[in-house]
Amino acid sequence: MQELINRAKELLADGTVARVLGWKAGDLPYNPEPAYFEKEEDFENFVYNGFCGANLSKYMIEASKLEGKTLVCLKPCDTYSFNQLIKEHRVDREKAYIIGVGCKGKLDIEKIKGMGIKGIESISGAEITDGADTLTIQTLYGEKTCSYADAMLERCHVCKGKEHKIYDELIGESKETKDAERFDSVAAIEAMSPEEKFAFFQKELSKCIRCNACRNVCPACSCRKCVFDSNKFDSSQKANVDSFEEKMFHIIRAFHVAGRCTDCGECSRVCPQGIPLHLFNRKFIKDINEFYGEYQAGEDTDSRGPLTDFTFDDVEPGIVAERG
Amino acid sequence: MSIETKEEFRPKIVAFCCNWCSYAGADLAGSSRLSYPADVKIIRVPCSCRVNPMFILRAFEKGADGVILCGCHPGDCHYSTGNYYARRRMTLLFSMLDYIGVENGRTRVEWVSAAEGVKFSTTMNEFVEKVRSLGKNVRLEDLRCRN
Amino acid sequence: MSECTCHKNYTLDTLIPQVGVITDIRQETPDVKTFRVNAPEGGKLFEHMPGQCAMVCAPGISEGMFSITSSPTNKEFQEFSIKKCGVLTDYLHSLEVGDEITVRGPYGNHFPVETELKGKNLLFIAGGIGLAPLRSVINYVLDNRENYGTVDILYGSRSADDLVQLKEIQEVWMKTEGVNVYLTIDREQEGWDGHVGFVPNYLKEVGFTTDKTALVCGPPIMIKFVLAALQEMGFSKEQVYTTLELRMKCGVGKCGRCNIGSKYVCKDGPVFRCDEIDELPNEY
Amino acid sequence: MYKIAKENLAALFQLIAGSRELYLPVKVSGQVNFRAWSEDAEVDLDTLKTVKSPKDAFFPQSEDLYTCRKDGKKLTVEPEALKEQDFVVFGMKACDVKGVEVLDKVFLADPVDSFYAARREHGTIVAMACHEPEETCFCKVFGADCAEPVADVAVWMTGEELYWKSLTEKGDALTKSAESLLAEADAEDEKKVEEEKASIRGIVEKLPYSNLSLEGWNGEALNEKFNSELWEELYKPCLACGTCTFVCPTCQCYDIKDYDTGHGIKRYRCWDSCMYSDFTMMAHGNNRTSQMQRFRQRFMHKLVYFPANNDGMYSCVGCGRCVEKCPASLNIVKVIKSFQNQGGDK
Repeated sequence: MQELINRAKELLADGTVARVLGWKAGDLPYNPEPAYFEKEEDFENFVYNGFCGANLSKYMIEASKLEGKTLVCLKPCDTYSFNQLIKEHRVDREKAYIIGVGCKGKLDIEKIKGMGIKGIESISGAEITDGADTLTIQTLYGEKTCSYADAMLERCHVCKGKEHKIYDELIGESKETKDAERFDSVAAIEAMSPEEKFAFFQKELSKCIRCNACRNVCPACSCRKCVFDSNKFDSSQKANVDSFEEKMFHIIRAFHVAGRCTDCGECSRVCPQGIPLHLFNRKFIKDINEFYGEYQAGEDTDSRGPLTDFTFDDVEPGIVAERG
Repeated sequence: MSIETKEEFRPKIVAFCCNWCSYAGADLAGSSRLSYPADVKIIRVPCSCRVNPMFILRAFEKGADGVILCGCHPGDCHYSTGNYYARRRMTLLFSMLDYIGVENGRTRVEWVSAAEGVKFSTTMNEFVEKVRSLGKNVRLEDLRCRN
Repeated sequence: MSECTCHKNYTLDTLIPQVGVITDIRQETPDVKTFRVNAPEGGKLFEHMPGQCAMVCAPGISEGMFSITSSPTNKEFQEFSIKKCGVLTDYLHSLEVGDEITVRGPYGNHFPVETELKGKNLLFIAGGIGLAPLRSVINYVLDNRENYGTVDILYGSRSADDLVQLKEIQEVWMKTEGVNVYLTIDREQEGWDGHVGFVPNYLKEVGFTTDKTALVCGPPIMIKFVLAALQEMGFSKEQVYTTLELRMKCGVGKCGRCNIGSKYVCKDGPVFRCDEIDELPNEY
Repeated sequence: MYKIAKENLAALFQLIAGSRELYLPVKVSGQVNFRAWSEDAEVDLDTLKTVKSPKDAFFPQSEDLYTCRKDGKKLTVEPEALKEQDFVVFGMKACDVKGVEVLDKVFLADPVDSFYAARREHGTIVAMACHEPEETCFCKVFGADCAEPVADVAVWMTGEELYWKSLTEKGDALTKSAESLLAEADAEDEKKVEEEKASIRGIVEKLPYSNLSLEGWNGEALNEKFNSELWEELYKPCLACGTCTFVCPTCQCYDIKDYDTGHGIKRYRCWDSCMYSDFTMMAHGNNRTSQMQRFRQRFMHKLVYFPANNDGMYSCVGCGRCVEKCPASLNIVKVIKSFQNQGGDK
């Protein structure tokens, strides 16, 4: 982290960048917030640890409108989003100085709390440089430990790899965290009967409070005016008035980002109700891969997205029924 | 509340038909006196590609039991490529609906040209029959719209 | 189970509207119509005070807050002057006599006609459709003429065709003793022999004395310049009232939209004295 | 005071649900929220905070107000019936109960919201002391005592027992209906409850936010706070989602909308969020166009405007839900602290 801070200060001092977009330590051990650093003394609170899960690519949409270059710290998975945003002309590559930061998996405080660990006072072992595989947590109710891997976000278990797809320089080591297959969870649902599928999603979506956190955090959801905010037609139903509305919202949202979603996992990370929203996006990705060939959004900045493309001999929609 | 079961279930079907082929196909079916169930409500669209996934979900929400999209045969699109895009979109959408547990017989895409009045009528008959066998749509309906 | 007593305390929620029937429609200008509304069984829907608003709703279309333009002294009906400028107003303009709409209200405070304004000389300054809320006050004042001092009305609009309530202005207000009416339009027009020029400028040209209380309503840009002109002429902020009725939503001070500083426009307003507006955070 | 063994709680819930609707914390797919009791519901009284606050019980996220039908030119308005069935909300915490007090100030103020008032009239609140407060809690700062909640009935869960103390007439009525399962508590039990209270208060003292100072937030210095440069910095990470407002026990802003069912127009009211870009979209346009303004509005309203209108009562109860759930780790505590630090610098 010190290396990152030093380099950032250097680039700020020599005028290469006008500001640094990173994370500022919060008032609890696990809540750093995305923040801009413009002066040397601001860096006192700069932090980069296991709880810095936020994908800063989304903030670059706004930062691209600012005067001067912004130094942005991107984790390997965030660089996919950045590439995709370049492709969609939502960020300006010239306005960004990308430092690819190392990653050894990001932590999910909900998982830690889910283990019954509460009254957290301090957490050690979350630093990137820590070699340890265990988190030691001091709580009001005694010291607790848990393995780093158990506290990781779902997305880190199915990591796309620790290679940065776009960067100006790299700082920090990464550690492979993948220990599960990305599409297994989707396949498990596909294997269910229609009744089971319906019951599963009904239960999950019944928790939705329509807070729009999933949409607003999503780097692919960068429309100036979302269709769900438009009062020109029937779609602006903010409330979870009826079970239908949530289904509508999540299916359409996933559809709108289909072929553009890099599977960065932010939607699932931020959902206050812990809905596994990635299951929608990943289903589309899986289908796209199966029907139209392997495609990873954000891999590059110039390929054609699968939904803005076609071939003469694409599969017919009837395949859904035929597949059973 | 008990539901009257004596009366035969008549599914409500929404058919989105492309203006250039399928709508003319429906017309031909009509003028050739080929019959298809009156439960099919046709909505004319400029191209199959005009159909937004939201249209399909809204149709289900407001009480449709099945939704079918008819367009020009691939290669025959009035706007040259519209239906190719529609094909991809609908494939993915139908797959998603299947994934969340909506019976896959409730959705269908069929390519019907202006000359295929017979195909239009047989397709509709088949589809209505299929949806009838599946019963009322309850998984994608909005309870507020119930009478 | 305990016996329910809640219905004894309050019978009808303020959010539940009444049905109103349109009994007359007057085309005032090319894009303004005045709708007369009665209860279906005849008579007025409710009593109101000048400056208050009501929520007019076309079910399934939208609803909007409109100031009641008729005077409370009118015992037979209420009127709304509505300019065609959006989804709801387009729809309302398509309605005919006999059609029904829903109305809830009245909401908000009113011009202090029974307190601060009593005995005062009044200066009404209106622009375009901004005459709607002031008309209610003007007619109230004219019907209780003995309670007020002089009455001056300065009214301007884009063109002669856009003057709302022209018939009433010419046939009633202009003919009432002690009432001076000043009309102006923005640009020269054939057949118009009156004053031409913007309201704030005309205001300065006439040069009213500062022994009056001003009531201002019109488009935001006009209000801005009128306030500046009034200050220039020596009026203090305590002497000027205006209304912010476009910034209301639920009407009952609960939904939170109209909250500016510690005020709720729909409950503490829409009528504010200018010095009160000055105290609000700059967010209106 | 009464007591009941924990293992008999299921029977107690069944008994209560026999005569009234019962809402309590239920776990569904890993998340605990207040839901209606049913025999197969997974009741979870151990999780300290439900994701959503229980304000739903009195002010539902969405509720129908009336249906408007059109027959030719004739319109008819059929208002929804007001709540007539008694119900019980079991397991609210001291902060949640205080949240309802805040809502009362809004909805019971003139003009009374009859939908809300009817629910308040028919609802009985059973509040539970917080056995193990967490680091995100700061109810003490806003004057709630999580060791001794004040509601219709207060309950403490310690060891193998749940202790039950009725505090109001409504509470007495509920106690009476559950009498068959409740045993009279003795002096020994009273002592245990006192011990539990002391233990809770001891933990509260150790919580990181418990000594947060509200100095300077008293409904005054409104323009000074409003014009502070700090907002420009504070709002930056805000994503403009509505999470904080929807999990909050005191946020009460709502929207009123129409829904065309095909056989009548349903008018419903649903929660809205001041964080949403179109929140202040009204006839004259939008008077809060930047996220900074919207962000500022939320905190100014809770900490300045609301106290100014309600004899100093804050519209925050320190439940800490926003601290836990904000996707960008922003929260009211950070706002309060920032203003304090700034004050110290001067």
